[in-house]
Amino acid sequence: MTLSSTSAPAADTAAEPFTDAEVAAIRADFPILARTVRDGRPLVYLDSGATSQKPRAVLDAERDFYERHNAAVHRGAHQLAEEATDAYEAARAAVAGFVGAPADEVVFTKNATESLNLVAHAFSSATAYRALGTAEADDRFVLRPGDEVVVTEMEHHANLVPWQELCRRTGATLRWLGVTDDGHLDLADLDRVLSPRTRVLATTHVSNVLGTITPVAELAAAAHRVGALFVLDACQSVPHLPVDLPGLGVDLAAFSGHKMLGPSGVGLLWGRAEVLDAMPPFLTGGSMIETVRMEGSTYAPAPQKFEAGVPMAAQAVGLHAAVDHLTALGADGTGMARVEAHERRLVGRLLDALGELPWVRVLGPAGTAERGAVVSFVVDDVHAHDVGQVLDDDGIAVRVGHHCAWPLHRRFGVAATTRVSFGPYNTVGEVDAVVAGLHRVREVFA
Amino acid sequence: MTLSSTSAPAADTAAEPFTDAEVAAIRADFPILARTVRDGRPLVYLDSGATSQKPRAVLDAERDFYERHNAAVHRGAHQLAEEATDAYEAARAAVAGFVGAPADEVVFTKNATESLNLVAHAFSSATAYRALGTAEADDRFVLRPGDEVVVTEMEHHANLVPWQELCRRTGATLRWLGVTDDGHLDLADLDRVLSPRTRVLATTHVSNVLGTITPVAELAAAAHRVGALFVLDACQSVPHLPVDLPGLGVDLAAFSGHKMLGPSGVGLLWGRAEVLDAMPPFLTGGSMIETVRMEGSTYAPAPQKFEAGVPMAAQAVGLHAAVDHLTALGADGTGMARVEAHERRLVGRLLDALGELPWVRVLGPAGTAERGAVVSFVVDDVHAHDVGQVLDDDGIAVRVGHHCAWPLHRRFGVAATTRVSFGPYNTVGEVDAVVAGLHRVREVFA
Amino acid sequence: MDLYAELILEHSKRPHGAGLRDPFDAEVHHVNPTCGDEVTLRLDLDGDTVRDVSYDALGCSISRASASVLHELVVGRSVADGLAVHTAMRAMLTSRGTDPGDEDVLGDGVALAGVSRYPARVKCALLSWMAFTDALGRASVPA
Amino acid sequence: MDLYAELILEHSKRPHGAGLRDPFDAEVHHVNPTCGDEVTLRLDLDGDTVRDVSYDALGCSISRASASVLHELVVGRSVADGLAVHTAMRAMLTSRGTDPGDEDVLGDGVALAGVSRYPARVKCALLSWMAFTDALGRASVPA
Ligand SMILES: Cc1ncc(COP(=O)(O)O)c(C=O)c1O
Ligand SMILES: Cc1ncc(COP(=O)(O)O)c(C=O)c1O
Ligand code: FES
Ligand code: FES
Repeated sequence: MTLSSTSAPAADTAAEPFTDAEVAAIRADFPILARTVRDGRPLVYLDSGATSQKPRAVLDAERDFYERHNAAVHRGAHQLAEEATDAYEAARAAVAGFVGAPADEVVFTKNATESLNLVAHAFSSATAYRALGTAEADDRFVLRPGDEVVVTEMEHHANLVPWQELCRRTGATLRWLGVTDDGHLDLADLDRVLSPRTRVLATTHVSNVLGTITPVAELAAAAHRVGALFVLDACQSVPHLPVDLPGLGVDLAAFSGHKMLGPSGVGLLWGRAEVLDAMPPFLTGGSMIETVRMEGSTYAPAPQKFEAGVPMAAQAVGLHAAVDHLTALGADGTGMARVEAHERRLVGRLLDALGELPWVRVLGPAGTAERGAVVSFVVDDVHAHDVGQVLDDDGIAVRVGHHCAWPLHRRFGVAATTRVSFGPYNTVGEVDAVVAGLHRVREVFA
Repeated sequence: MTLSSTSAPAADTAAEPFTDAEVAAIRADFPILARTVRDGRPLVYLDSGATSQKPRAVLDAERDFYERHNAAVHRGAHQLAEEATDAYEAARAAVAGFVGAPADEVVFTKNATESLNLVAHAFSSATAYRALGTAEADDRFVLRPGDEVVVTEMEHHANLVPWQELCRRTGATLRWLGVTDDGHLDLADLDRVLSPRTRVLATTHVSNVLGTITPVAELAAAAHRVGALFVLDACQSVPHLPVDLPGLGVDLAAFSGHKMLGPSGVGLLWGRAEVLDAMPPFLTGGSMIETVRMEGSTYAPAPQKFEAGVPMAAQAVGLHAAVDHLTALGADGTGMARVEAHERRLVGRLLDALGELPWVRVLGPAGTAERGAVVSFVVDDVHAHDVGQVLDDDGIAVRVGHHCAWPLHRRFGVAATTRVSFGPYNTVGEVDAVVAGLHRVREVFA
Repeated sequence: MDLYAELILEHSKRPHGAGLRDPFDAEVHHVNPTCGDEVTLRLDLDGDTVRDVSYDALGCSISRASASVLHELVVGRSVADGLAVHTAMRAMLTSRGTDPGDEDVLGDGVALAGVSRYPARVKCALLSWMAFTDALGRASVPA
Repeated sequence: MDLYAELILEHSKRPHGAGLRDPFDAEVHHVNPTCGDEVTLRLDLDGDTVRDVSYDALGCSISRASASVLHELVVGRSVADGLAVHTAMRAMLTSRGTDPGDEDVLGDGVALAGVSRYPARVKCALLSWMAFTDALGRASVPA
């Protein structure tokens, strides 16, 4: 099942959560889960929203690449260079396939943050080219005086600050959709905020704090109605739900390898071929060129146009293993549907347990159907960092703070929250451990 | 010995090339060197200028990080996050120490190409801030009409195209220093090209084609005399020579981890603290902020200001192991001096042998003292790709083409050259293998 | 869990000298970017003596306790003493568990020694101290 | 080394139809960005027949041989035949060693089959063919 409608995703009837035995088998593939922390306590890792852990298959793939095929990709004619290039391009095809896209619509970046900056810079570069007449620029990326850039109050800083900076570089105006008390985007704002001045609407697919799944198709349609491009931050959806990016109707989407069992240092930008073609390059240098003269250069077609310099080949190869691993978590390629079902079950159990604690306030939608794999909350009279510290003392790793979504926290009148986020390797017992830990928090700070 | 004067570096009397036994021991640390290519031929890897191979210690360090300490750095309070952050910052300190710099003057990027783009964008962002009044901008980075950006005809595309694009974004004019027939920068051009309009001079430390070591101190002084910043492309120096970046008198320098035994996906920007402070951020998002409001954001001090998003922590940790490995290649931290001596010996042997072949023309300086670890040449009447292919058939991996320095090739009237480049693990026997291979090239194409 | 020594919890629940008071010679506002917590701190000098430190600390138990300890340690003492205490506090907090702190200098502050083993929390304990030193600097600059 | 079959070396050393000739209906210039090599190719049509393909190929032995083979295979034949040969050539070259090529269609061109096992060289062999197809497209568009 892919998320391509505005309604909350119906539970995929075919996909079951993992059984205890299956989770145990999954966990056995992650070496770090066997370690202990803080004086011998087993690690309970509930911070996959920040970064996921890596299965042995990913580490093996990366190592095998270095030990047998390492060379600069797209830059050599010798055998190692051929093998490295093949491995890198096979990784591109695999990651593209994982999100339903053709290989040449996927660009490797270092992380989702770079992907989003790349897109924001396309607007300022095109605007400058046009103003100065220094290069061709596609109208869709050229900002005129009075033009507006729209984000939401729910965004991670990675999908907010680049747009603020775009406005600083161009004089465009930043506007934003609000968030309702129950943690949804305030769609009533759509008519108020979007206008023919809007050139781009950038929103998240799943909030990294509230867990909210946003109505992507509806947002994309609204953006397209006013002639704006639609950019999706898919960081918290692609690792946790089956996602068909082209099917969502969006123009561009960013996500990170390290959140989906892949290595650090590799991110992704997906864009419709025609949109990528219309965008100016961002990082420039080797491997992205067509011809170079001192007087000026021309560029290769996308995706190469956006991949300057020797790329993170080993990390791309590791990510290839990661998407294969995720896909294989369910029979017949249903891995992601099962991951979704499993994580939704954990979210449900946690929401139920927290609902019993009058001194805990959960942020975001009440139901699991409208939620991804994160749950954030505040404990009455106890600062999130103190909550996290006590949990950490029990070996439980959660994230505390503003989770790079400071405006959203301000919107809810809190400085910081405690966030529990799941991966395929988390267990029901780990949910219960958090709840027990919260009782301990109350004892310490009563 | 550090390269901080304009004269060719005197041979370090203390540093000896590696003995055969030492090279054998060094090679044993690199798993890939044991593999065979093309029907069982031992791999002769002479493409370290493109990317180096990785010793086991680097692969182990990366794997250990993932298996024991992996977490999002600078974003968590739990034990793994603490350990990951410590490992990441220790890597910064180690890499900084390797080039003689304080830790907080070193920024992690994905590759040198990103580092150089970051610097070029500092100029266009500051210029836009000033024009629009949207943020503070330091005068040194604000371009005015008529301002000039100066590079050289010897640059890798990574130190050329970003500056061309800067000019496209701002209307500044690109100018360049020429190259003499014997492969040196034409210093007579300095007076002709540099002027009070020059705002930045960007040159390479060692040419990735000619091998030429440029007179950095002299160039930096010339830039500073006209009030311009000086940016150094240190990609081909830091992996091959002892380099003290602050001592060179430059303002900013870029290099890549993957060329110095480190993992792919990690690059470096060094800048004098005061210069980094004056620069606007480039990639923006999480972890680089001070405060974020929908209305606008403020940023953390450097280096954090330049490191948006979850960073390539495992790769930084791998690079830490790489610089430790390089340093330990000589007693008492003289590793890099011995690497330099060793590679210079190999370059000398190759130059001598090629000098005997009337049908081979070497590009670049005649003497080894003015050269880094690369040698490029053309074989009469045989295209470089055909040369490379025949060598590859013998298991010898060299690079052929324009090596991302197309204007330089045009300057010498050739479309492509064959490049042999060395790492600490190369042997005298491998030099002889190339020479034998070239005779075979002649046979095939006679 | 030695981080939350009884004394720390005590200070964080009933902080000494909390609240903003008049008059003051300098007011500063500091933010801890990693968590978003903030402290507003006012300094009232009487010549070379710290007459009052008043503050509004929106933060975790460690940062609130540290502000309370700060108030206890510096009010009524000389500026030089205040700076010396800050130096000792910083040394203890950044020692990674190797400097237990001198009770003669740091008083109840030694209960914060456990913080030094949790690098992510060191900024919490230093937040009000940084603000204090900043305020001292500003107050001594003639306006 | 099967890449450099005798026939290939032969064609690369004494390329058929090399040089630029007048008259022509379309002239194109293609670059192989990985190596910087260039080909300028002119196409002279006589109705539906390829009267001449003339070219200036600055490149490696593979690209020069391929241009020579191109000349041999398409001159004097129909445009449709020319395109069919290109299709067969491309299929062989991108087959990674699985398609040896049909000698009836590709003539001497089958000697290029070895190229398909060296992915970095496939562009060399295709360079003049891409230029040829491009020129066909341009020549058939009324100016
Ligand atoms: C001189 C020089 N500059 C810049 C670069 C670019 O480095 P990277 O591709 O790692 O960004 C290279 C190597 O490719 C180089 O040799
Ligand atoms: C919703 C969301 N957007 C963007 C990001 C940024 O991703 P990265 O730090 O990998 O660039 C994250 C995670 O940090 C996220 O959760
Ligand atoms: S967590 Fe913010 S000051 Fe302690
Ligand atoms: S190497 Fe350039 S066309 Fe063959």
